[in-house]
Amino acid sequence: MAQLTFREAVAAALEQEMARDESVVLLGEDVGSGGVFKTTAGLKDRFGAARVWDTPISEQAIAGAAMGAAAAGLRPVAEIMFSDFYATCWDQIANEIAKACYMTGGQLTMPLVVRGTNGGGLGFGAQHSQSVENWAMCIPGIKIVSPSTPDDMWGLLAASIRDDEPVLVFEHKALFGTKAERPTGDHLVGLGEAARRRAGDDVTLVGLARTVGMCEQAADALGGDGVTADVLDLRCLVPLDAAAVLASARRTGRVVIVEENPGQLGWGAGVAAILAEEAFDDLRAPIVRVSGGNVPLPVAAAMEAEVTPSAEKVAAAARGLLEGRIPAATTARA
Amino acid sequence: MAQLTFREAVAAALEQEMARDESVVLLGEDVGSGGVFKTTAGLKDRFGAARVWDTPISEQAIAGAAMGAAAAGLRPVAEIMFSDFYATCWDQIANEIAKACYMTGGQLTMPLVVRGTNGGGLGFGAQHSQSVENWAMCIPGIKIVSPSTPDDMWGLLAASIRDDEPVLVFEHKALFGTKAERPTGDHLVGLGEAARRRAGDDVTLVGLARTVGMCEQAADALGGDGVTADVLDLRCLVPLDAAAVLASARRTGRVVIVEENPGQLGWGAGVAAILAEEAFDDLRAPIVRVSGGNVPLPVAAAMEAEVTPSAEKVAAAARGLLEGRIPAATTARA
Amino acid sequence: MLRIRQFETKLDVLYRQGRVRGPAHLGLGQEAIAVGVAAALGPGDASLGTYRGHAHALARGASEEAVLRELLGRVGGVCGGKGGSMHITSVEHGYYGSYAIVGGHIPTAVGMAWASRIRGDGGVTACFFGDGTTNIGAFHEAVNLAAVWKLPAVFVCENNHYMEYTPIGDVIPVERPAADRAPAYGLEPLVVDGNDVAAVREVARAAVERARRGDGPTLVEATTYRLTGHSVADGGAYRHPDEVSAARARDPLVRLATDLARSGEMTVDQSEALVARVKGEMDALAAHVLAEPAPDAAAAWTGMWSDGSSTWRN
Amino acid sequence: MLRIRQFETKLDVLYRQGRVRGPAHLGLGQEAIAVGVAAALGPGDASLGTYRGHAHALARGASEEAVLRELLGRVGGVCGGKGGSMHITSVEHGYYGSYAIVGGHIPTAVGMAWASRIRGDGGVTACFFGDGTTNIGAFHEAVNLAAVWKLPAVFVCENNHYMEYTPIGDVIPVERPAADRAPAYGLEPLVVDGNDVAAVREVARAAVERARRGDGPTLVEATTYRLTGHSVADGGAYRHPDEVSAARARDPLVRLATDLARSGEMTVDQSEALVARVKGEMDALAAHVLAEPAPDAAAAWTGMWSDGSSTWRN
Ligand SMILES: Cc1ncc(C[n+]2csc(CCOP(=O)(O)OP(=O)(O)O)c2C)c(N)n1
Ligand SMILES: Cc1ncc(C[n+]2csc(CCOP(=O)(O)OP(=O)(O)O)c2C)c(N)n1
Ligand SMILES: [Mg+2]
Ligand SMILES: [Mg+2]
Repeated sequence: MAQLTFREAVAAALEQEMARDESVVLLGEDVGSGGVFKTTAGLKDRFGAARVWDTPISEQAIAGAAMGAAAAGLRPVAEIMFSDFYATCWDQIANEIAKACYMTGGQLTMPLVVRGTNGGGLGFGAQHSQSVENWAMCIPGIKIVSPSTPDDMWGLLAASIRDDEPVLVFEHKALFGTKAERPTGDHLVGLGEAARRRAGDDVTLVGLARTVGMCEQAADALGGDGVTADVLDLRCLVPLDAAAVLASARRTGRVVIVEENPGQLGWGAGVAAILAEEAFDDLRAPIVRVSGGNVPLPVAAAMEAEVTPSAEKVAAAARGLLEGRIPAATTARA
Repeated sequence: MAQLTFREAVAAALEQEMARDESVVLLGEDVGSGGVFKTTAGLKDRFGAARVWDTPISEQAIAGAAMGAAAAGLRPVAEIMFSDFYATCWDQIANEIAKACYMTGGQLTMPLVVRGTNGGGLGFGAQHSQSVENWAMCIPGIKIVSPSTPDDMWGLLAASIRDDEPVLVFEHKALFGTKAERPTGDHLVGLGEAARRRAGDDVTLVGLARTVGMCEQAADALGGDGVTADVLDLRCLVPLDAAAVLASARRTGRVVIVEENPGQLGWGAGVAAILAEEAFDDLRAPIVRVSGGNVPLPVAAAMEAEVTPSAEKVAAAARGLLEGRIPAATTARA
Repeated sequence: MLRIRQFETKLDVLYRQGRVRGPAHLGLGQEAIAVGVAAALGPGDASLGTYRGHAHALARGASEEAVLRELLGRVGGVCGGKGGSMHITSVEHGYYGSYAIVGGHIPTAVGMAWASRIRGDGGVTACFFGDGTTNIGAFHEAVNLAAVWKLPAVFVCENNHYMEYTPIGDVIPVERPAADRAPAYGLEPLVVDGNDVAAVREVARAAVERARRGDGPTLVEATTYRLTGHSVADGGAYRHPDEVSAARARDPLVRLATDLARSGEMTVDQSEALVARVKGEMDALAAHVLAEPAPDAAAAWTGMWSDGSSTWRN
Repeated sequence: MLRIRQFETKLDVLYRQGRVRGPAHLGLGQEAIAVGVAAALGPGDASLGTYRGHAHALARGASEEAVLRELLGRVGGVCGGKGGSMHITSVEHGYYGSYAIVGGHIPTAVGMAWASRIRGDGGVTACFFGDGTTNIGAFHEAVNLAAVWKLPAVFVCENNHYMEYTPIGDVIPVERPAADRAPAYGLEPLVVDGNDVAAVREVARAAVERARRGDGPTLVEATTYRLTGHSVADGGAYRHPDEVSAARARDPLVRLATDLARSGEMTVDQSEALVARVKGEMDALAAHVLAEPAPDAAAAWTGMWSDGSSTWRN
């Protein structure tokens, strides 16, 4: 079977959609030469300079150009090299793109994608390692996609490009090397549907992007104890498949949410708040989060690991819940 | 008794601290002439142009200049006219200021304040009405102050200036006209302590800035039903007085959190997640949030009110909890 | 130009009567720029403006009634009551919106011009902004990108000499906020009297032609003066009365009326009658709109997405 | 200059051995700029650099050992293991940090210069950045503000002709990334051969003096070339070999050695011996540091606040 990496999945999705729809155009720093992460490799060769645009280092202009092109009816895909840099064009994303359709009474629409690499684990430090899905979730009017597998990376990115709304797609740096079977033919995964990665009855583990793998490993470890875990991969935060999380939580009565962004206000808090309001009567134990630490990210390996979720931390939190004791401080608390 | 408006409290705090410590300097657009909201009125006259600096429209330079001056040991207070505009300098705030102390191993410190007007209710529209405390809470390394009374506006802003860490101070536009007795002499309110605005046993209402008044009104309305509500004004999100919220929640068993920022991922979710993890066993009912709607803010009066928390919505949510039914959809759900 | 003047003059009155919610920024005295540039644009061209954008919308042909409904919070507003004064938009007339964050819309305008270049549709995008806006990073990035990519864009700096209450000279290190920055983007410095509608039109035509030819963007600095405060809430007391009266003497409408009288195209009596007639029309329009109901509050929950819905979760 | 060269050459080897975590950006070939400017700064002056900042830290006197400990993830790193290559900082030597977001540090540098002006302490702040950085908004806002306020700042653009893999000419609409933008801020265009350490020092001295006198900022464009890839992970294959070998011929260290030989200050043999000695010192330093333990993982929970703590709630 042909294999495909997460990295190649990005290019595959872009290629598929560019071939399908000539209104899809790319822009970003060094995208023409394939980009720093090689996620746009080969696209300029195949589609030419009129479809793949190298930009200056001007994130506000990049995001804004995507906005304008979308307003004009194209389907631009803007690359912002690291999602940390969304901060340099947050006005365009949060104040302009997210609000344009609403505040013009529907006169403008924003069929665009902004892609950025996200997350830690590689020692890139405080300004190049953040998981910033939480920033995006603070802003109504943008969809949020954060895939965990090569297959989803392809299918969800393709669907994001076809979507008529602005979508932020997070590409986790630490997943680029992961491999899976290569989908055949056109590939598409609809937005807003969580995926069940493991089926179980005793505890629900909710993950996103890199933390899904941690949940799966934790589920496997718990399996050794005779405990079965339901592992949900949210895949999108907006639209959020709250129904899937609620249904699983009602069934298992116990939930561990695993988020890489800081627990101080991470997407996991948003999910926990929904559960605490809507599934309260069916919960048998506190809702626990294993979160990124509430500090900037350090570079030294052991320090970075210390403030990052892991399969071990997830398994420990789940065991605590199952044993009926409030688990020892999770990273979210510190 | 001399009265003081919330607006005057800002100037009073600035004046007090500037008089006390000559390393306190102000910068921002039109701050010299008192600013668009008249919150810096009189300061340039009193302290001169070497302490009060009018800037070009350059939010990145304003926030960055504050950072550099703080690194050099001054105590700059930067005004960003509307907190919505934090987006235009989010890189300076979230990636530089918040991380400088940590990532340099403590070599740099950031004793600075960034002030901005926040919140809706005045028909300022989608780009001038947001409550963005949630943006800030996503970022470890900055303190977050959002006062609800003139007295606190003064005391907390003064304490923020004396604080050795970077503090974002939110000044709610709709509160500028509110009045209270003028504190006498030097005034200071320590960061990180919630204030109990009403004492009660049946339900806990948690508010911040403008929503505190809503909670108080709701408590008064509930009082008519013979129900007593504990009203907590968080005043700060970082440092968060989680202990006060937990203690009250454990006592009443019922919590309504009232946040103006969008419920999709508001600070209320952060508080709810803490309660759901740490006070679960003592809760008698779901944790309910009354939140800003998950849409950009519209201008027309009735529409803006529709997507904004209110005393009536808070009272209705609390009644729902007390009657043992899950309350009808709160704004957070929509 | 006269209609715009009378529209905004009426709006000022309505604001003082407490009929307008939120801020409103008038462009009284600056109308010749909006009108002159609009005259150079074709139906396939786009324009974008700021919170001071009523004139820009109306000059492109936006419905006075739909705009006024928006401003007065009545049903049928051009943005459905969601935008208000600072976000007036009329895409059907090529006006792609008013934006309230200084400089935030310039990159968007560049994106529209980029789309025209990609499609080869011959469209040109004009973008208006103030003198104070030339200090913000988004301006720099946007104009620079348009220059690097040689996009069909016309950037129009309305230099009214004030950034809110601050004289522009206090916050720029050069004489001319836009023209002195043009060479940084490989562009020619270009200044036009923004109170002379014919001159603006000529400069704009040349810029639009250049853009359409594929020769890239132009940055125009149009000098003018706002006759009122920064917003309707501002009396403008920080300006010397002499400065204001000198500016009144250069009022673009006075100038046009004088020119027309001189050339014999319209006598002073005729123009006075015209003013009175348009004023009457604006009074009637306002009365009509004020009698209309407010939009339905529940509409606030619609229209975040392009299909009209706003749900974010199931 | 030689020490910096050998330090980074050794670092390159260590990276290839898998000893360096995360990215590292070498400035091989660009050292004369860091060294020349540092020579013009006094102990009360500040400087700030980028992710390509090892040279800038070392040129100010930062401890080679403390920097190497940081780079190799050993205890006693100059940033306690929290910063890494892209955030090397040594405040005790006046080096206020390396910043990894393009342009993000220029406003900070302006703030430091502003503090000097407020205090009247005579301090000057130098800020380094690349050619590609002149396209970002933060550059524009920061240099502009420094010019408006006449701050004691020296902005040094290290024009190595590449923005990552893209030749700078492809992404600017002017010839010279910094010099051609200087007039937009009322500043003189100023270009210096950044591979000539003496020339850089002279230009920097003049700029520092001007700043100290209260005559405001200077924007210097120092032309150079990076002899390696953008980061240690990049082979730089997008550059023509002829271009690289031409640049090697202009290597600032070669040039300095030649000049010293020519003036009789140091023979070729002497300089070769010196290179060998310093190389040996770097090898020894690396061996010493590599034998040290990693910092304690729990230290990750400290130091977010200035008192050393990191708590955000009770
Ligand atoms: C990023 C940002 N900063 C500040 C403001 C507040 N503000 C609104 S208008 C204005 C002055 C703009 O001056 P100028 O560009 O000259 O335009 P004018 O109002 O004169 O038309 C300011 C500072 C804003 N809307 N956006
Ligand atoms: C805001 C931002 N955008 C993009 C990047 C990724 N990036 C790192 S270095 C670099 C090129 C910078 O080029 P230049 O300014 O010429 O400096 P040089 O690397 O040549 O020293 C880019 C695009 C970044 N770090 N920050
Ligand atoms: Mg102006
Ligand atoms: Mg470069």
